[in-house]
Amino acid sequence: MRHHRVLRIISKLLIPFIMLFALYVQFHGDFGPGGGFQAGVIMASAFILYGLIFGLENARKVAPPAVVTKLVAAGVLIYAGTGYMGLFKGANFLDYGALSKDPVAGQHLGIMIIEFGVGTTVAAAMITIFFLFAGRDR
Amino acid sequence: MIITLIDIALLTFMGATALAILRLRSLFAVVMLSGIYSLLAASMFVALDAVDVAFTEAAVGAGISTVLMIAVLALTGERERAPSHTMWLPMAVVVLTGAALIYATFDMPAFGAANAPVNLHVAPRYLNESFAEVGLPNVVTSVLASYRGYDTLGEVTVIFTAAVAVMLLIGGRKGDDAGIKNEPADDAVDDADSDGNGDTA
Amino acid sequence: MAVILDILSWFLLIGGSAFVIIGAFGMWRLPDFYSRLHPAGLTDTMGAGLILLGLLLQSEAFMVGIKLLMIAVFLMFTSPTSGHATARAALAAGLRPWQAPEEAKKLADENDGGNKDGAA
Amino acid sequence: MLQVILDHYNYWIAILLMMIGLYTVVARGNLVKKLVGLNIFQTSVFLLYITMGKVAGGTAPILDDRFTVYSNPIPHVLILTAIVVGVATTALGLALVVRIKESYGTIEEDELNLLDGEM
Repeated sequence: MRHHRVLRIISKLLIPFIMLFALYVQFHGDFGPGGGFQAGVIMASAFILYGLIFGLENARKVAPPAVVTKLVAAGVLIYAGTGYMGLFKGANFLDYGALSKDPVAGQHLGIMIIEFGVGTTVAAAMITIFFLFAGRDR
Repeated sequence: MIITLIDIALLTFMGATALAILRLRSLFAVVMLSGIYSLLAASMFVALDAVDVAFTEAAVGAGISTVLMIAVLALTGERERAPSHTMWLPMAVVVLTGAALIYATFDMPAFGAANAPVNLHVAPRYLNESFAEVGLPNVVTSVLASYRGYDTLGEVTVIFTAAVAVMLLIGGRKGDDAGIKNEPADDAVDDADSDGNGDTA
Repeated sequence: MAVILDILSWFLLIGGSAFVIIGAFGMWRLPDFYSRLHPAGLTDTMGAGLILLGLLLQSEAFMVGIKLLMIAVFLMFTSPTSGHATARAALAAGLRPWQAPEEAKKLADENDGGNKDGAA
Repeated sequence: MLQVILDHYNYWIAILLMMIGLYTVVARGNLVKKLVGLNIFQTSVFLLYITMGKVAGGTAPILDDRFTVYSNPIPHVLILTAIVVGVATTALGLALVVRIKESYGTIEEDELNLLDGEM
């Protein structure tokens, strides 16, 4: 694997920044372009890059398939759970205005949480799909 | 004027790339060109003011879907066989459909018209009042997550379902139709039984 | 001052575009994969670099300038790496570099001579 | 005449791309090629939607004091989610292709039809 040295070093350098960028896109999506869907895809691409350069076995150690598979469902649950929170607070399903005293602050909080749920599901789904395709034996 | 030129140039590139995808036989080249096609589409979306969409298209089309397609090519082979029979019927269907659609475009509002019906219904309300109601500058995010939260919940569920379906289809070992787990299914069952009776090894 | 900046940035933008166009011509005219990597690298480094520099001179907000600088740094890391990886992959796949016909003939003759002397 | 062309050029190219995608899906036998064609079709539909939402002289729908005219955000919302859903469904299609290859040994449509006839 000596001839992959350049790739390994550069990707080791870049992967943290890709993840940081994904988090920026995730949490800055309210003010600029971005949001859960884009952030999830970018986060997944960081893991996919790791898997391509360092091999699938190492990638499976970093992101254990058992955990990632559960995260796919967890994102949807976070989203739906936020909807039910509104229901418990006496408002409609997915009405985030009820999450806080101030409706606008509640909206902001609700959007933050559900975008996080979206990002989790998208990233975990893409990583799972990549693991399954790349791990399929010929 | 410059915007129009960029528009026309990008669209022409997209058309050329799509024709090349149709004509090429090497599937590897086809997949690479489809990545370029996605990148051109993303540039086009920027020119049309849809920055969020462009962002997604660039990350998904040029990144993830190209990687997935190449992973599949490694499993299924890289050459496409030449078509065995003439393609007059599909060509006729496609030409007729395209002609009908182009005829229909003459009733569409002009490109960029501010008074087109699409731009008059709910869009002004979102643009004028979403900042007071939701408090976010990015209208796309507030519509996506707040005004149309149900829609997005459905879309996330579709992604979840697709991931589960892919797991069910190719999550097991090759030739193992019953297994849906990643670990060897038969051995796992044996181990579970033997654990009850004491260690056999 | 603003005029000087404008002129400088236009100069850089046009220079960058010229490099991109030269790169495109190179991709079209050069004979084989390995030689085509050179114009591709030209487009990535000189073309994109000069255009980013020109845009940097045009940017008014501080944040925009920082973002453009970060894109430039990112490109400086990734584009040589991707070129390297592409060339490595081609070599691993068994693609031989192209040689001009007379060069190839001369080399083949030399190799034949070597083979006569050698064991095989 | 020129005005008519400029007003409708985006629509026409979107339809042309749609038809290229449709032709690839209908006329090509290789299943991976069919999926790429389906992706072209999908992207052209996205292009049609985004084209309809563009307002001349407008800017991206991110509110700022400096701008007054914005493009229509609703097509952006619809297409943004559709793209990610699209890649998820493409992955599902590719998974089916992989299973077909493993069961039949080929992904060419006419060979698959022959094999199905023999069974």
